[in-house]
Amino acid sequence: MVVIDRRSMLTGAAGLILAGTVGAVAQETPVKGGVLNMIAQPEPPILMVGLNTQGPTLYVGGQIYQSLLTYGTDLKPLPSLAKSWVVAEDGLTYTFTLQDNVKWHDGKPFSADDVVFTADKFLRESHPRWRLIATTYVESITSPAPNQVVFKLKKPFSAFLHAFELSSFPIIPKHLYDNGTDYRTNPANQTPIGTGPFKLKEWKRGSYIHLVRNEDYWKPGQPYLDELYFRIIPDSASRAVAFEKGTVDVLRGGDVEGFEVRRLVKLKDVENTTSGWENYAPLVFMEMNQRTMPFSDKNVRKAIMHAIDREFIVKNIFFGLGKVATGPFASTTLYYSSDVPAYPFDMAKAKKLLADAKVNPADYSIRLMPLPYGAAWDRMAEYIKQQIAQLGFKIAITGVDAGGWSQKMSDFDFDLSFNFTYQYGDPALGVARHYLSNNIIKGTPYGNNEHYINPKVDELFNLAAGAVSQDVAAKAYAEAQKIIVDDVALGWLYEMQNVTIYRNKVKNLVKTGIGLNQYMDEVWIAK
Amino acid sequence: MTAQATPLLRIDNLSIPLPAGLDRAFAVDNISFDLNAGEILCIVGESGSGKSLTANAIMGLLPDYLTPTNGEILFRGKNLLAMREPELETERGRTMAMVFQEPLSALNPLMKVGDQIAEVLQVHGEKSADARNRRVLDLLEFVGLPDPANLRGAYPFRLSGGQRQRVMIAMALALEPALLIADEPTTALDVTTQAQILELIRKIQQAKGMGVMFVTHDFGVVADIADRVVVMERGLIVEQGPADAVLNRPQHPYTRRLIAAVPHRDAADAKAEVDGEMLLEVKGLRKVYSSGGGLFSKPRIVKAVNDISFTLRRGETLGVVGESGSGKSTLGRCLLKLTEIDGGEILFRGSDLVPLSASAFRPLRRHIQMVFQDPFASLNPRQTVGRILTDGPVANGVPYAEAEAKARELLDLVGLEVSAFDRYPQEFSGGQRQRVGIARALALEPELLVADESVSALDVSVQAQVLDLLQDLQNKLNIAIIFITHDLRIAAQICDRIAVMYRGEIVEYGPPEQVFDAPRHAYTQALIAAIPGSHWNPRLAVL
Amino acid sequence: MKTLDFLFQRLLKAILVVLGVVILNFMLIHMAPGDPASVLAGEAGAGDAKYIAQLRAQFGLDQPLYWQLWTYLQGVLTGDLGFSYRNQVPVMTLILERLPATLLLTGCAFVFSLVLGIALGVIAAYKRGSIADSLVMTSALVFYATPLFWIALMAVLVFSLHLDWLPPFDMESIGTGYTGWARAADIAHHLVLPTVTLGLFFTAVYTRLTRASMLEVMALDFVKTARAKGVPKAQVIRRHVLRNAILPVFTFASMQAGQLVGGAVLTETVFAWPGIGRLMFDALLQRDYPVLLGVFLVTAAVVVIVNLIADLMYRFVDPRIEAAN
Amino acid sequence: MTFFKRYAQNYGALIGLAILVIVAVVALTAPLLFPVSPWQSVGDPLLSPSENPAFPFGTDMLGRDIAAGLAYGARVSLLIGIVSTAVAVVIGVSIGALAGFYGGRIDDILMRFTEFFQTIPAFAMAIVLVAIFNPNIVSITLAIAVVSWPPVARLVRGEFLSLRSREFVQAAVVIGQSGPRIMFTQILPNAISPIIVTASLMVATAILTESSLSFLGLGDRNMMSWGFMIGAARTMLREAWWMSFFPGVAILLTVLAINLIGEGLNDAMNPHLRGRKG
Repeated sequence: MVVIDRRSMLTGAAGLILAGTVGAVAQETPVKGGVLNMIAQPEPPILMVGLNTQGPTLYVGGQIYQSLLTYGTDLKPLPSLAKSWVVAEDGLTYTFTLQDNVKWHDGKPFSADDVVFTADKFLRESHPRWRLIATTYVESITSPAPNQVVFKLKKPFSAFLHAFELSSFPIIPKHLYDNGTDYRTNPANQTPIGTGPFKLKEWKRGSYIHLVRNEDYWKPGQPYLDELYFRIIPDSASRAVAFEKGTVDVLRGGDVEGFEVRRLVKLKDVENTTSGWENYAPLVFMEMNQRTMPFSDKNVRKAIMHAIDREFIVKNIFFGLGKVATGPFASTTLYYSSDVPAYPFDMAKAKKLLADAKVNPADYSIRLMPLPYGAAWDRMAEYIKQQIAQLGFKIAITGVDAGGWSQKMSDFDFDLSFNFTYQYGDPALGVARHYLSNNIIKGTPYGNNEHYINPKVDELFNLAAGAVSQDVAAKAYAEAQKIIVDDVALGWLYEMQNVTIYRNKVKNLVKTGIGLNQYMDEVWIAK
Repeated sequence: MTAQATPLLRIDNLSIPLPAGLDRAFAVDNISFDLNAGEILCIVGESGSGKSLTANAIMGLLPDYLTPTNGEILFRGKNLLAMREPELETERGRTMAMVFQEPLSALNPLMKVGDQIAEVLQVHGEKSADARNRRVLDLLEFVGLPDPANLRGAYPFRLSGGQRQRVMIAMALALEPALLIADEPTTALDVTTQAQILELIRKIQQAKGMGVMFVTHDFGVVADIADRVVVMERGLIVEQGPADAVLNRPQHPYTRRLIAAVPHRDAADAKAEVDGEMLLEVKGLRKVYSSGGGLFSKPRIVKAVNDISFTLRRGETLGVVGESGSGKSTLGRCLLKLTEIDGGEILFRGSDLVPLSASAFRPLRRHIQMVFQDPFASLNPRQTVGRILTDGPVANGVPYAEAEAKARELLDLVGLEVSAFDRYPQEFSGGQRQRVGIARALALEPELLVADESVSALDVSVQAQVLDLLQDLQNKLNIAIIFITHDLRIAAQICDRIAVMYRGEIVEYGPPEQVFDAPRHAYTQALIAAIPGSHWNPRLAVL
Repeated sequence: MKTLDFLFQRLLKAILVVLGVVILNFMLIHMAPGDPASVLAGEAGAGDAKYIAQLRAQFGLDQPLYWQLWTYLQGVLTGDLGFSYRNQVPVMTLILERLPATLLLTGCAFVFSLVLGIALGVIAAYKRGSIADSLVMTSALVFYATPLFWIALMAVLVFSLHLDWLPPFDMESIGTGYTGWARAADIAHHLVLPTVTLGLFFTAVYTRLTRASMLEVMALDFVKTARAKGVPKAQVIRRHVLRNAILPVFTFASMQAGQLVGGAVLTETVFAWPGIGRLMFDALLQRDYPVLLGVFLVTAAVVVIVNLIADLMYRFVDPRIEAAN
Repeated sequence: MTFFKRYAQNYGALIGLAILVIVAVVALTAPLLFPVSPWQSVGDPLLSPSENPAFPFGTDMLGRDIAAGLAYGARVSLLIGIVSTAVAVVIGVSIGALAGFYGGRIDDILMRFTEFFQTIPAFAMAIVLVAIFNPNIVSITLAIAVVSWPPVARLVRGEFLSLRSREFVQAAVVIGQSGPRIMFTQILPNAISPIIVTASLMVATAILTESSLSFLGLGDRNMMSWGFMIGAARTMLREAWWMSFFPGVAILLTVLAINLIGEGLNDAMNPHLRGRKG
């Protein structure tokens, strides 16, 4: 449980201008030059981060585009394009001061106008998460000075300072997009222009994306690296081979299968870290559609939880890369509470729960729709299917591709499925969306698709989100967790642990809570 | 026919065993004969007699599963059977050459004919391309092909059947071999072409002094060119001797039987005029085939049947005679409405069949039946004879039991065992199958029978039996027959009237004696002149 | 003239076939339950009904199906294969980027399998009944029965991981800056495994076909004629049998050209080959309809062109064809 | 009797038949041999074949018995292979027969239609069909059928075209049999042997296609199939070779067996070709 004194954070931030970043004091002197080889998996459809927030897009696009803030491994905001920020005591006014001498890759100067355009127009129109925040909380966005941006809120939003990470708030060049064209078909999407340390040199679709050093980068002397290659290798076994043979230097979490991780981390001159995912803290759960029987019955949901050996899943399917989740909050995040009901693996208890609830499992045919993200997910589906079948339910796996999954989830056309959520540093951003009853909306797989309705929970989440005091929020969240877990709103399975594997010659690789999505201006390669 | 001390070729006690499980142990059994330089030796026999096999054995071209076990083939005193393949290769094409039955399939379809001839010269050591080219032109000229310079560059499919066979002969002659083996070289050709090729072979043989071994089944051909004759039956030589002796004074019963079966017009038995009621009147019948054509080229149009008219009475037999491509088979198909008709009338018992739709004509089909050419292809191999015979009546509404009884009767009528009913066509010989085919046609009690080359695939002795059967049935049942054939001799033998077709038209029409003895049209005259063995009367030989 | 006619007819037929393929696929793909708009919206993290409706309107998915087809066909006529929803690039651009890689791979596999298959088939037929024949035919049968992806995996295991002879993926070494011959050699080096993997199945097919065809031709009369001329056996095979026997193999091979693309989907996935096979598979999983349709259209066009070329060559090689038409 | 004798002369065909019979018996008796579902974890994960005699083929990453997977996989492979082929043959024979028998415009239309299907790469088309209609045993079977009928149609058309002009068919016309009757009773029985031979080879191809689909993750998720097993094991190729090796061998042997049988049938049904074979 990470304990953070929210008040001190707020007040501290109010007067303090942070210089430098965490871990800037390197053990050795950085060496300039060199090529870093990585893998973009799957190949991003586009590098324009404002239009696509998939992992690979952020990974590559994060070197090109930058956001106002980034976040440390402790989830504290750190300067990025904003060199400092001030939050008013009432929690309604946020003032950001921007870095100086920042230029876009095409040589045009970067200014507060770009930020205002990004926040008020571009992202409001094209970014589903920002759109929600902007409509619900933001009163106005203005730039009183060319290096200052002011956000005025309608009501306090405790998570607001966590909304400026790359995936939520990449800054878009106004001069290329504010010309009345359709953002999605704007030709500039093909030649991304950002402020980041690397520029796009060449994208050979299906092969690689090649980025080169931005000579006019606003941090003098940086970046250290000359070139970045993101290679496209669709087969996971081949990706492991590529790392082994030294073709690539870095493996991002998920690039290779769990058991390969076990092997690769043991290689000579190879290091690994699970750090760099704190801001996302992905948590995997099973969605049980509560609209109809049997899952509308809380006892059935409880029985299911008892029937699944989550330790087995973590150990044998994900090869130990994770830990069993106790509830909706990842244990590494703010406001996590361990004071919730537990659901140990216990087949007998599961059967008893069903019997007590007078549920005859044989009456139900359940469709289990796996998440089409790879072999391990399939194995998990097969395992859970088998476990539920042992309870006596008729259960069949419905194979779907990514499109089908998204579609069926969005249409609530499922009985059981899997999903995982990024927590984005604050429950209001990443967690609450799955439990708020007003977020039961068709059209997205990442809302309250399971149809969980508990007015008390709604109230607690809203209370916490609007709280200026961190204590109030923490208390409300703790209570909410207890209720949600007792209701088995979702079947939490485990917290993903993503391992970044890299050659030890690569220095300063993972430094922040957004890990490899962080622009690599300080990364260098030892000779 | 000058006998020499050492014959050019001597077959001495040659035996070639057949693989186990066939109807006899030896393909050829202990045969011996000689061929002298400068003579034409005819090997004559029916299918399966082993005559072609003997020819192939001499050339060393037997298939893998056949190996001579006994005897010698002495060619100029050297035993060919003892030679190894490379040695044989130097002899083949140089000192001995062969001409095959089917000139189209015997030529490489993808090679220009000039090149195919030149290859003989090349493999036997002629290195100069110029010399080869000159020789090819000479040869083409010599075998009587027009425009050799042009023809040399043509592909085989461009040539007519006769031209192809001339190319084959040119190829065989290229190095002036001492021995020429001709394996049924005229069987696949029209009768007029056959006459020309026979003439050519005789001319060459005389000019070059070669020994020619000529394999044939046709006694007419034998009568035309043979110096000496060897008669084979089921792998054995039953008779051999000078042509005159064998043809006119055959000793062996088999030879006598064969000769007796050779179709021949007997001037004596002129047909009586048939005066049954009018059954069929064909007026101005036309059928045109067009092929190819498009935006940039004109279609090729062939008038297969061009304005043909004739009549037929009950009990009458009309012979339609013509060479391949004359339109005679198309005419037959038109009469049965097996093909679209482009014009004219077919009045059957007074009503026109031409405008009838397929379904409207179907009930009438039983009145007009057909006997087909190929006894192997015309019976469904997956059906029993009984099924084949009852299908027709059943399709025309006759109860099965009745049809079955009728079928058994018919089997008897066409001279087959009644037990044939439950057997499959494969179990019968060609002649027996053709009887089944006839029975099938008769099962519907037709009034008109169209027989399209119905005996041409049969051996001569079987041919005669089937012809007898047809005539016999006609007498019994008083049906009208249209007999389509390429063989004028057969038509003359059995028909009341003959129509000679040439390029889609009837050029000659009349009773056999008029067509034969006083042909009016130039084509008919050429046709009659080309009949092999016309100077020889087989009837006299077996009197 | 006849050749002109033939060309005209075949072109007309080719266009018809491609058109038919486009319409067939268009209907088929639009029967799919997955809606690309909701997929995109879902991936974007959220998406309310309004957002999806907006996307649908943008992609033209709100129009009636026949109208979508009509618009699409109009585009095709002007060389516009539509716009990829996901990649934000015109489909034509995407395909043209990927096509060379696939053409290289399938072309090499085609030539490899044809040359090797014919060579082995000829040897087997020539040495019929020998140990060489049995060996060739048994291996052909085994490769004919082995799943392609399995061979691919095994090949990577053996030749890349254990022996380290050949690169297991990619089309070229990235970042080397090779140009000219060095680059060609590098690509060739990368080409070996995918080509062989993709080609082995077809090699097996052509080996069997060639042998059968050779034996069939060897039984024909003109072969006997050639032997009667005293032509040595080797020359008979070379000059007479081979040419006649290869024609049906070529015809079959040209008809199979399209199947290579099917195999390319598997091969390109395993070997990270940046071709349209993978593009197609990715597009399918992402419900990127325009790309999918475009790939099918281009594939069909390539197949039709290959068949057309084969037909023309056939006409050239076999003089009988023109006459038969 | 002679048919079986001819068939038995081909040793390869006999071996093929023996293998197929074994596979079929295992498939039929799978629930008896392995009463526990092949999806059920029954042992420790990733046991190699030599580790535990109870699992002669080892276990997978979830401790499922590979042997049970192989047995149940045989059911799916054979079922999909046979049913999809049957469907393809029905489609192919119908279209080919109509085109070949009636010729002319009907032939033109049907053959153009067939060409559409032939122009699209079969496997690519199968992928699309399966993905679009969601992978399950029905969609996979139908998809394989839909992409594999064109060769049958062409074959049958060719047979019908040539048989149609044969004299015994003409004779059937002459004796007044109707078109459909001629197609079914005269022509079809004579075209049946090449159809059977082709069909037997198609079963083999269908099994390969099914395994390739499963390999790409487009198999029926509730049916244990060999292709699925390889697909699932593919990522663990080096760690647990047995997981992909045995299903691979199973496919290889089965497909090989069916091909051998196909060749045997071909030889036995077309005895005139035998003399020319080695």
